[in-house]
Amino acid sequence: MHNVENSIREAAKKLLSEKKVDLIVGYERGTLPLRTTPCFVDKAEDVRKLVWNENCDANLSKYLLSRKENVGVVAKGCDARSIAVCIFEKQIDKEKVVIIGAPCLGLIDKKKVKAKLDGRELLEATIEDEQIRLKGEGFELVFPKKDFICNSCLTCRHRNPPIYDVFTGEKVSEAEVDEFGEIADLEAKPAKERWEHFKEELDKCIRCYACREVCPLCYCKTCFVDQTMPIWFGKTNDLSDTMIYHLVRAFHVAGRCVDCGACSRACPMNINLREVVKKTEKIMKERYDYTAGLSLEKIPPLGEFKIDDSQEFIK
Amino acid sequence: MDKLGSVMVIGGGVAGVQASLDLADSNFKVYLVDSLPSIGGTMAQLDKTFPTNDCAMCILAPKLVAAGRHQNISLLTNANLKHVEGKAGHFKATLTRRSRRVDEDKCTGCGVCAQKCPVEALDKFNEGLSKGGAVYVRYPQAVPLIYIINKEKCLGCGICEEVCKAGAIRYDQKDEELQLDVGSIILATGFDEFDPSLKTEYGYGRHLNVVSSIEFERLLSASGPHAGLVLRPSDGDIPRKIAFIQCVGSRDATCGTDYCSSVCCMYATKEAVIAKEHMNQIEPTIFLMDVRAYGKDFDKYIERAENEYGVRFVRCRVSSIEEVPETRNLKIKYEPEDGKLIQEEFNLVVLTVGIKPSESNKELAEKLGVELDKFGFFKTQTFTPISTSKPGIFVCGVASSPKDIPETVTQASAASTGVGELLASARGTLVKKKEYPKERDVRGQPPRIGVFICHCGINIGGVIDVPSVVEYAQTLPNVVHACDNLYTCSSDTQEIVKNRIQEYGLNRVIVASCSPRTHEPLFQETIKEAGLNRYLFEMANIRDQCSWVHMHDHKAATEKAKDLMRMAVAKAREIEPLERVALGVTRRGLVIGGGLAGITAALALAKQGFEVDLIEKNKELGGFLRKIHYTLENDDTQEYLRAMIDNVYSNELIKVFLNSKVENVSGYVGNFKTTVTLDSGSEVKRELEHGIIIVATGGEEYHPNEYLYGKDHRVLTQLELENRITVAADEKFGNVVMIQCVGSRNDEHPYCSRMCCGEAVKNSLKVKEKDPEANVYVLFRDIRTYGIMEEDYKRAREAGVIFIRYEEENKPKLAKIKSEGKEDLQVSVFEPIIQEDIIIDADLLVLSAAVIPPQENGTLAKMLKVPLNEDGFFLEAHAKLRPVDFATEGIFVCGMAHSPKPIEESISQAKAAVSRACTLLTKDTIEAEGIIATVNPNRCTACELCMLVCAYNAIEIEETKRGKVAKVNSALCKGCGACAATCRCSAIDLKGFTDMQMNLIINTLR
Amino acid sequence: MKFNPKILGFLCNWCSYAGADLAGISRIQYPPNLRIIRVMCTGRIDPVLPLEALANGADGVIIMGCHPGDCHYMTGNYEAERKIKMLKKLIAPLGLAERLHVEWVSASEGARFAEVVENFTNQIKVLGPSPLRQEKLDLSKWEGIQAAKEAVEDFRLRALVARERKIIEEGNVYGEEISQEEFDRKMDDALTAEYIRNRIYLILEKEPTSIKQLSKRLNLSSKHVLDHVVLLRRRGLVTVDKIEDMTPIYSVLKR
Amino acid sequence: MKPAEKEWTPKILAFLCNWCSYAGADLAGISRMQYPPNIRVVRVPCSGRVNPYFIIKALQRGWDGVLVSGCHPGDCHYISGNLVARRRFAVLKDLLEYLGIESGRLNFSWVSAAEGEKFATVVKEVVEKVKALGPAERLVKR
Repeated sequence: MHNVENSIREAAKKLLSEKKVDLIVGYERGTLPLRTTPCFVDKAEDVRKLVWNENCDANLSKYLLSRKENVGVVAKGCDARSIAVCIFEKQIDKEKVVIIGAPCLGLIDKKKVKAKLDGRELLEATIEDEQIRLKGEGFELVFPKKDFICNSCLTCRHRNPPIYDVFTGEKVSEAEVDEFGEIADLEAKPAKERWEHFKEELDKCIRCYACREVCPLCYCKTCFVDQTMPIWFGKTNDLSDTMIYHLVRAFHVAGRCVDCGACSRACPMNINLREVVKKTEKIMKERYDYTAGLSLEKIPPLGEFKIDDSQEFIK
Repeated sequence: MDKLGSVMVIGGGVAGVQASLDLADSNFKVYLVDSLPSIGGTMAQLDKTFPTNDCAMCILAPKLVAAGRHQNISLLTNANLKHVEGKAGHFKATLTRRSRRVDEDKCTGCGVCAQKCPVEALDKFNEGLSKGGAVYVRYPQAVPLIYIINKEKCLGCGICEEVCKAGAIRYDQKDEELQLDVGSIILATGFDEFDPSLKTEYGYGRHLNVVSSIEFERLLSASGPHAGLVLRPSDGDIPRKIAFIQCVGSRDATCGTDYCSSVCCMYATKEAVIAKEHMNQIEPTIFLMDVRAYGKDFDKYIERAENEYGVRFVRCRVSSIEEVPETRNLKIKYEPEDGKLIQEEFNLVVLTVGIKPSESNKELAEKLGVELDKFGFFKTQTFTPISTSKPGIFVCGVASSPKDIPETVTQASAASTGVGELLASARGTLVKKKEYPKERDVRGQPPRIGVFICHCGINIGGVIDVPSVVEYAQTLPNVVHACDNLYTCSSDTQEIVKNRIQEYGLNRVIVASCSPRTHEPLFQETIKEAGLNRYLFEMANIRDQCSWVHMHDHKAATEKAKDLMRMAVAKAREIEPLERVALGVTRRGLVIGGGLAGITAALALAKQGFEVDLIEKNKELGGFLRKIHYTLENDDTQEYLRAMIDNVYSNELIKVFLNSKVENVSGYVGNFKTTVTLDSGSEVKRELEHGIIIVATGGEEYHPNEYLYGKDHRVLTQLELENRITVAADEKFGNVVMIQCVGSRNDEHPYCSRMCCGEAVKNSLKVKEKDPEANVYVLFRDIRTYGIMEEDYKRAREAGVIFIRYEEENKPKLAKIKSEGKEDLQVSVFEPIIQEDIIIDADLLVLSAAVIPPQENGTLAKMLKVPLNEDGFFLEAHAKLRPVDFATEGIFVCGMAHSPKPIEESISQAKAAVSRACTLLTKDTIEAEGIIATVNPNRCTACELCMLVCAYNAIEIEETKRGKVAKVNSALCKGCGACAATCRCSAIDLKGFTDMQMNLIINTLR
Repeated sequence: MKFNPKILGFLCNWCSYAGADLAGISRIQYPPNLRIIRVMCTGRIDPVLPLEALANGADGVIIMGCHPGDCHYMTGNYEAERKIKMLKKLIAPLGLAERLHVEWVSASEGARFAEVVENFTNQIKVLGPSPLRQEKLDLSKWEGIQAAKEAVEDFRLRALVARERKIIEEGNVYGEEISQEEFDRKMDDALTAEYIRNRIYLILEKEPTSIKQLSKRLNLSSKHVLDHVVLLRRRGLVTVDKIEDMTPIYSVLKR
Repeated sequence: MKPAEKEWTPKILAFLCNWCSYAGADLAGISRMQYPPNIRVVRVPCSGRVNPYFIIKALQRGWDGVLVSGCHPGDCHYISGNLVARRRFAVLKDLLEYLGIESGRLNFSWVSAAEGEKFATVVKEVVEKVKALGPAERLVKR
């Protein structure tokens, strides 16, 4: 991992000193354990700030939207994919961005960590040899790292960025995982039970829009829930309005969502939002054999059609 | 004598309608004459069309409606030509309009008369498979929608008069005579179907379950007698095994129909496929001689029929059909190629009837003084495929020879160009522009809605409680006036509507009556006459979709009518006047490609007074045609070409750019800008401005890799042979072996090159003519000498040319055999009838090489933003009805750029492209649609998704002060709204069907 | 048990009813099987009414009105005559035609009235009990009479019969003469067609049925049945219920 | 009769494309084919115009069912509007069903201008399906 970090710094340094970019967007250590924050480096000497670890969880593509200067960006598999989507959608200028791709080792899910701490404050955390050591006032716990990996990473098949300009470190092998296994049980349930499930889950929503703000693909100037003339759907936390908000958001990211998991991580009410958007990924895969963010040229499913597309639902 | 700017088109089928529309759209006055009471011809009877399986009525109806309400077209239905005198430029025609016994001005088409008529007559439109009244319309969507009394069947009971609230029945109406002065005449008389009872051996008329293919077409149709179920006549069962017998009345000297009807192989296959789609258990078998799938994308269709649908093709002539008395099944005896006689039982037999010249042709020919060919089609020549023997009289479609719909439509447009060339000086002299009062600006004013609710005689009023709906409408917001009318569409009510608009200061009008599809334009016209923008109008369909479909539940129907009223008011409150933007037109054309099609197009444009830039990539004009020296009719093609080229160079309006290619194209319909690079030593760039583009990039002869071509001087292509025949004085040919489909119908070029069969027949005849001792062998897969060419095929056989069929998987083989110090060419081919290899020593091996699209098509297509098909030819907007248009307005295609084709078809297409272009070039401005998409730049993120879903390339991204935003080109937008529904940001909306309006409609639920 | 026919009579107020009264005043005896309904004029007798009576098990129905030319309302009896002629044609295939009868009896013909009743009663006695009697209902005939009723309920037959006299006597709307034979041909076509269509409808109403089964039930060729079904589908009365093997099974849509 | 006892009849909102399905509905009328009166038609130029919002809003507003009908593939008056829409509808339908909305409330069909009978049949089937489901509840905003 350290060699990845070093090569990120080297690549960043090179780009900055050769004036290929004006700015590097990457991660720096956070003030709390298991945290990093996005950082912006515009001087070659500052590249030491850049870190690379299992806590680099923010999807930095959000920071590239409508940027005017030339930017180098540190990107995991999912980040690079959402960048690719944004490039296709002309929200990021391909000519102005240099993707410093790095292999992802899987992110630590702070919510999973928190659950193990039973309310105790975490003061220090170290990750070594696939183990995570958590220290605090009067306790020290050791767990296998895999217990804390984000669900989105557990089903990830693109840990190596499929699109990049510079690749740092060595490519990791991609896991053969059941991409959509997470929602299989839910799908198998009768409609009524699914309804009850989502009702319960989404009823928790307080309409803070953290999911939207963090999503690299939510770049509309005016979100549909904020629109007037007409007001299609209410902004209340009436269950119907909330359900529809999440439904439409899922529809809007259909064929674009790369399952970076940012929405779920951002949700203060701990709603498993991935459960909603994951379905869109599955629909795209099954109906149109499409996975978002793997190409800069391929037209996403909702932008094209085939004469023999599936239409079993049409009479 | 002055020329007249008016035209009489005889025949209201798809050919006549297309010709009329093109002429009317390019400022000629048109009289469209049909002997039937409504237009639509045979195509209206068809279920679906090959090779796209489009619903015929869905694609035809809009054209019929357009013709029906075109300001420059007068429909003269139920009329026959009586007498004509005069000559090109000014004909005087006398017509007889047979009485309908219905007042055309008063009939609203509501159909109560037919509902109540106590007499039943066979429905001819359904080929007698169902019944209608003695007062009827041919088909529900008939244009004009005016009823007619069949006097033969009518009892004269008087009921229709009693029930007709519009007072339209006129029992005493007489036939009337009509005089027309027209500058030109177009014959589009279509065809008759061959009467299958003449082929007695097939038992049509004796065996119930033997039907003609046109009857079967109706059986298949969703609007046919069985509403889309395929049922056999004897007992109403679905026939499991269906036999199609091809060439009934085609390629048959015994019936005097030596020609090929050109369409039957395809339409029978289509019928088989559709039957299969209706019911998968159906097993269709087609008995045929050759599979004549010579058209664009036809072979693919046949392959799908065979492999995906399981349609069985059996090559043979059927010898007899016998009925099994108990089951009424049919036993067919046939002899397939291997010679074993087989008997097979079928549940239904379809006789694929051929095309016969229209019965009326003879009489017309006499009255008009034009010549017919020996079959009774109007006679034309290779280089003038749309001209009859008499100047000023043109012909199109099947009236001149059997052809399918796209070619018919092509010829119709081409005929319109023929007229345009003749009458260019008189264009626009006989069309009147309607004047309207100045539009009242209602923007910003609160809606004042007027509601007019129609009883439609008893059609609505008999089911729905109209007064209560009126009362209800009065309670709805912004409704300031609501009333009911007996017939809202009658001319007196139109006056009432106009008066009420003034009286109540109405600024939105709602009519609750029938379908906007038929009546919206009428009411829009009315409010326009009253000074309102035509879009300030909304309809509630309380008849077709309410009273007629809930006839027995008056209460629910009334409730529904009120709901529909509320929905209409909700929308009307939000409707705004829309503008049809007028766009300027550069009255100049650009033709890309200087072959036959390009030259023809350029000359046709110039003859109508338009300047043309003609771009040719080579150093001289002529293209593919330079290599063709004669035709089957022995025309001298080179002489023709020389004359045409001379005409081009001597025409001041045409500018020729040789050694040139298109570098860049920008702009849109009416306003294109093209950069052309001239390679004359040093490169020069020229900027050209023009209103339309015609793509005529032609085709090329495939350079075979097969059969030692290029490696042995005795192996030639057909074109090379042709050259040799022309150059050589008296050559001895010896054994000439021709191999068909070299480079065609294979994996690399899966299509048929269409012209090679004709070429082979032509050249074999020529070889035989030059050297009667020569032996000519033609090795073929299917002989596709469609149409009148079939005769030449017969002529070749009679001249001793030997035709041997080979199977695709068993292609002929070529070997070099050493003997006496030289190498002989030896061709071996497996003959499927005798099931043996035949070996022929060849002195000449002639390859019928494919026609392939030029490489540059790809780049040009990208520049023009128009599509190519899988084979690399340009793909037209619609395979059937828009054969020379692209979806992108203002760009047209013709000749071999579209697909391989013989000379006369290229000429027709070129002229057709010009006709389509003239509908634009003859205008000072083009009116854009009012209902178009519009962008809210504050919301647009320029993600380009809308561009991906737009089928018309009508959206582009524009750099503005606020950054990039999408922009809709109102000249190109057709108003489908796909972009609006796709945009995540709701940054695009569709005028006339806005999000606001839709939202309000949805909110009307109570 | 001895057959005691039930006969229903529709008598016009001005002639026949008065004739019946006269028979009574004159104490002329006649069989007691007749039940009389007084109507103002035979023209008032809706074609459905006699059929309704038969359907309800009446062994005979007799209509009596004024002699030609005597009608109190000028032409009511002429209209009645044609209607009854139509009805007789309609029910002839059911063997019921002889159970329906028209006679002209004037106010002064008391004796004739008794004679007519006597004759008709005897005629019915010979015919025996109606196959539509509750106790021995012939199902196919019952279906037939229902179909006949539906047929005359409908516009088409009524419209034709209502105009028959005018057309025959005064010519049609084109001023052409139409012979009785010519008119009858059209009328007969309509009668047969409407009758069969209603039979088909009633059969299908009970249970979904195929063309071939219908053809057996109605003893008609499948081709004919199919033609009628096509029309019924066009009228929106019949639809395809399902397809069994390769045979469509039809069912009704509610009227 | 108390409102609660009043017999519930479903209300179904139908978006029909102008060129095929609306024409098919007209043909059903011209042919006098009878179908249940529960449907309210909104004419749109093309099935491609139908924004998912229309459908979702209808469900939220309390329409018991929605029908969207357009031209058969290949017949679209606007070349490919229906084909673009088909994907949109597939995704929307899958998603709504996944959330637990009864599938019978969302209906799609291709009806050509010649298929009057098919239109009537489609309406009948949709009405029956929705009747079986009862009044809309899920997603309805009260």
